[in-house]
Amino acid sequence: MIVFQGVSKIYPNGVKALQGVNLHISPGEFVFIVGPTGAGKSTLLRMIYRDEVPTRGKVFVGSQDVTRLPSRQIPYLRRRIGVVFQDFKLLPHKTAWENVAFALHVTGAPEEEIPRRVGRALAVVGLLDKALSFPHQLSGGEQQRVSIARALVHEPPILLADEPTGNLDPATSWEIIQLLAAINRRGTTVVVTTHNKIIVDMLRKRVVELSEGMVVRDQQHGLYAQEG
Amino acid sequence: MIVFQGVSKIYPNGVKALQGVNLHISPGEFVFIVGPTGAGKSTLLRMIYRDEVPTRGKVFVGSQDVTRLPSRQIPYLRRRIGVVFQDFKLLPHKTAWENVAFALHVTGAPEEEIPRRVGRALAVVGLLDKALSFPHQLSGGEQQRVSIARALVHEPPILLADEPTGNLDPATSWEIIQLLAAINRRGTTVVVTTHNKIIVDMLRKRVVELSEGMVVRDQQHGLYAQEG
Amino acid sequence: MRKKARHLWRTFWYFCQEAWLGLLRNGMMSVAAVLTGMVALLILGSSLLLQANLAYLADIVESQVEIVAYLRDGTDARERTSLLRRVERIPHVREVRFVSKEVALARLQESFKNRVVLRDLLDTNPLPDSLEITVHDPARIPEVVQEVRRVPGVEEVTYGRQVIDRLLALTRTVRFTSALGVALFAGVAMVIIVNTIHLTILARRQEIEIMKLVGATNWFIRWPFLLEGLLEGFLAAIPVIAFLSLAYIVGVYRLATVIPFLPLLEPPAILPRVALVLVTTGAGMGIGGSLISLHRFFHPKEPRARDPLGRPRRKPIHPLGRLRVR
Amino acid sequence: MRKKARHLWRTFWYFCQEAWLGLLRNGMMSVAAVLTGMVALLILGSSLLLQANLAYLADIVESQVEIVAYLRDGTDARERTSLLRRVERIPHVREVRFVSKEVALARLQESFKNRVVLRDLLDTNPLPDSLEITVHDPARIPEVVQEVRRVPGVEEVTYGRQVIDRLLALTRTVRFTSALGVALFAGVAMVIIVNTIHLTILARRQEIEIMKLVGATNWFIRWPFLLEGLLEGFLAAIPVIAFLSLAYIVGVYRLATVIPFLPLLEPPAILPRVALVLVTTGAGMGIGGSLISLHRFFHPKEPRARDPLGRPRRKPIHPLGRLRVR
Ligand SMILES: Nc1ncnc2c1ncn2[C@@H]1O[C@H](COP(=O)(O)OP(=O)(O)OP(=O)(O)O)[C@@H](O)[C@H]1O
Ligand SMILES: Nc1ncnc2c1ncn2[C@@H]1O[C@H](COP(=O)(O)OP(=O)(O)OP(=O)(O)O)[C@@H](O)[C@H]1O
Ligand SMILES: [Mg+2]
Ligand SMILES: [Mg+2]
Repeated sequence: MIVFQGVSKIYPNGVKALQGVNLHISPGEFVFIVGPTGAGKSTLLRMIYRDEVPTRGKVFVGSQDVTRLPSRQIPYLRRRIGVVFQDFKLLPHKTAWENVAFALHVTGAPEEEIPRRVGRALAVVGLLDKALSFPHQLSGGEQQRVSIARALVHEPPILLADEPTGNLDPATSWEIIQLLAAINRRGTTVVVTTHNKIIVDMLRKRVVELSEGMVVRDQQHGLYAQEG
Repeated sequence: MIVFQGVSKIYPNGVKALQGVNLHISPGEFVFIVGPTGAGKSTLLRMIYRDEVPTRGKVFVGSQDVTRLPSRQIPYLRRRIGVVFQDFKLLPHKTAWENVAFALHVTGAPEEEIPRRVGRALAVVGLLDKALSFPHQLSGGEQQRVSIARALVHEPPILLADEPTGNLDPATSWEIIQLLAAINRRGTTVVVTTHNKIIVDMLRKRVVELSEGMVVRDQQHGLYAQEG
Repeated sequence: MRKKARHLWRTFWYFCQEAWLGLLRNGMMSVAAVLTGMVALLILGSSLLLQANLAYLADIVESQVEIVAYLRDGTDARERTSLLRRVERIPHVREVRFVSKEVALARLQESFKNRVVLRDLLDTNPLPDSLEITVHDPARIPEVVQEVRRVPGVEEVTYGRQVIDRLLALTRTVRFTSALGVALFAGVAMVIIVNTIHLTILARRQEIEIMKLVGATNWFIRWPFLLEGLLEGFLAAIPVIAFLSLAYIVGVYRLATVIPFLPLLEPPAILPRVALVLVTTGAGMGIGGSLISLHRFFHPKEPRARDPLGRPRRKPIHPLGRLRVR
Repeated sequence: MRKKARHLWRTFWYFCQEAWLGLLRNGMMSVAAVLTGMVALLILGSSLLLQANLAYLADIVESQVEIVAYLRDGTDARERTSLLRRVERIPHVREVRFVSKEVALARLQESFKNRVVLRDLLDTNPLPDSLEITVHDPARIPEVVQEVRRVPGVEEVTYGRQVIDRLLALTRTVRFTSALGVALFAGVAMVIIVNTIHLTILARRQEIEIMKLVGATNWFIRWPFLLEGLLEGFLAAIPVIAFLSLAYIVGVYRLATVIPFLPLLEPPAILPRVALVLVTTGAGMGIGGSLISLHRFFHPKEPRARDPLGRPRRKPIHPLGRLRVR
């Protein structure tokens, strides 16, 4: 469960990125966040994994108010939230397997559990056969799958994706969104920001539209743009 | 005039980015380069402004073989080619005006000519009224216009754009492409790589499709994907 | 429990490897940090050795401070006795000992051990008879000296105060100038370490960003850098300790043969202490440098919100690339 | 033409501003570079002064090398004449001069000017009569000395060779140890400068990338960094020159009053030369550091195409962020 209660964010330079946002995302939902550039979509996601704190308002993840989280607790919050980026953020010298395992190593997961968990995450994204490839040996879509596997390896209840298809061609984009939908069907809450009209219009999931930091539309089975 | 003669590019890691590409772009043309990720689109553009040299083959810009260009000459080649990037590449501490003027300063343009030339470039992109704004005070589309103005300030005969709309919403993307088309109508050769199906299909300009480093389609008034 | 220990050990081992890699990656810069650190520690170590010995010398001299009254040549036994009585009656005097010229020569001979045989060199004994006077309170020495001077038959009076004062002044000078040198070079070494670590952090920026994103704790991220600084500190301290120990042992041996009566601290009495100080200082420099660097990286200064011309400006990307993920 | 000059001047001014900004941006690191550079130049400068004076001393001594034969006490005038004849007949001897004990004393008195009056101190003249013998070829001195020793009436023979040899050996030692010190600290200073400039380059990476993209020439991009290094070199050299000049002038003055017959180079004769060497070395260190740094940045090493396990790997992003635009 993700809840925004009257959240505003004013950056130190005076930019009002979010203004009085109220939002309730239930466990297991699939939500698109859309809106023009600078509408505050990325800012909204960053609040969830505590990369930014709101200037006003509260953000709950589960029953926890993340705006009040002591900074020592942030890593544990992040292990419950998988994040996928537009630019993949893979380490170029590590294989797909190592890139996923890295997320477990650095959180101090027990060594003997790692192979099983990495294997499962790669299986979910359908990349077990490319486990030993380096990023440059993978197509853009495959690289994005690796980064999704990494986001999933802690088996988080929540998956956030900030423009995961911005650098991909239409076919590959579609493939990635299908994957996110499949992950969602297994019970994971998925929040995706995107500019990709075609995809939003095809999927007809819940759409939250931001404009100048405000929620201007929150629609079940919505389209990229307001109908009519 | 841009000519590729049997150009192949194999990166030091063995990746074959381009294979036997032949291409002829006449002065004043507008060309879309499309293709899946990793097809070699960016590599192709980089050859034109000599950021990469082909492993085999020749690349002509005007009547000059840029693969044979001594490195002292590269800056002068680049002053004849404007380049626009997906991520704008603007300096955050400089105003729109200063960002454009910077390109003249660092190429040693005569001080007294700079205001006139910067003014003209900003006028072309329709941003004279925002000349004193900093990048963060501009929308994504406006920032991309500044970077186009900077690419135009040397009044180059050629303008290259590598996914100039990748981070923009559909409305803004359309606006940028319209601008590029307008610049093209004034006589500048424009080459644009993109994944944006909607835009390519609307404009119906020449489309060159790459796949695995090879030109698989070169079509006047083409669509994003092969018809039929 | 055993599993937990193995896990901790593996993690520690991972940190060490990362630290070592960081050190190698920065190559020349690490060498510069270690070399400058060595200069700082070398100054610190030699000054500590010098100071300790000067203090030891001053101590010994002070404990032995006594007034020596040289007697006029040819004083006979009776004169001598009355003289002794008179001196003994002077206030504050604790003890008076008579040292005949023969005893004085024998003592001098003893201090040369057998390297020089004085009797072969000297036909006559040039030393005078003397009285050695101790007092209850060293502060009273000047008064007593005044009195002793007035006793007939006393030719000259000396006492060790000046020597001590000069020794103490010398110790102060050594301490001051060396502190200056140590501070200078330790400062430079720290600055270099700060920047070495900074370069390591920059080189791993991407990795660190991902680590933070996937939920690694801050300390997990920091440890390798702290160890890298620590390692540089140790690498500076160890050769300095080895060099100074050797030099001190050889030096003490040589000096003892040349100036036999100079009291010097035995190597085992001073070297372990100096080594400890050097290792601690080296480690402190290293860890301090790392901490400063880590602090600068994890808590970059908020840039001014306006540019030099007073126009508002965007929160800039930190010039050395701060992480966007906090 | 005038316009062109103004344009050049503006460009140069722009470079200087950028260099200065770079220096400030790196704050502590620049200070470290300058301080270490100062240590290197201080060692270099003092060693140059010492060497020049030792060489000067050796020169003077060498030009004056002559054999002095001290005569047995109480040689009378006739013996003296025959003695002189005999010595004159020894091969290679050019000239023989007789110096009476009175003349010797007068000469000694003269070297003290009027600060010490020898006649007041000495009851008798302790100096012997002597012969001063010059030879045609300094290399023959040992042979001649052998011969002179055999002449009856000659008590002792000395000559300056040993002094010169010792002076030259000393000069060599000074040169060697100081070269070591200079090399060490200049090396460290260079490494720090390399990395200071590197940090500046990194901080401006974005700007440099754009400059290259819009067609700035490489030299236009490089100049500010070269100037930054040069500035660091100058900032190290200038205080060292000031300090050494002052110290030398005062030192020469003091030494001249204490050891009046010691030949020392006059400050105006040596200081300009040393200052020139120091400025050149400082500038060299600075520019050298910048060039290395620029070279590393503009021509990053091609990474190995395979990773440690022999698997092919992607051309990695240079750890310190190489530019993609060439
Ligand atoms: N760290 C920051 N400091 C200051 N202002 C910021 C910062 N990050 C974002 N902003 C500003 O806040 C506003 C919202 O930014 P945000 O990145 O959330 O928009 P977005 O909807 O994700 O846009 P896009 O579609 O371009 O990614 C913008 O005006 C942006 O310039
Ligand atoms: N500097 C490089 N070193 C090694 N391989 C590279 C380099 N740059 C690109 N490649 C590889 O060359 C191939 C073509 O890359 P290029 O960037 O030209 O593709 P693209 O068509 O622009 O893809 P995208 O749509 O994702 O931008 C890819 O497989 C890529 O991994
Ligand atoms: Mg965004
Ligand atoms: Mg590309």
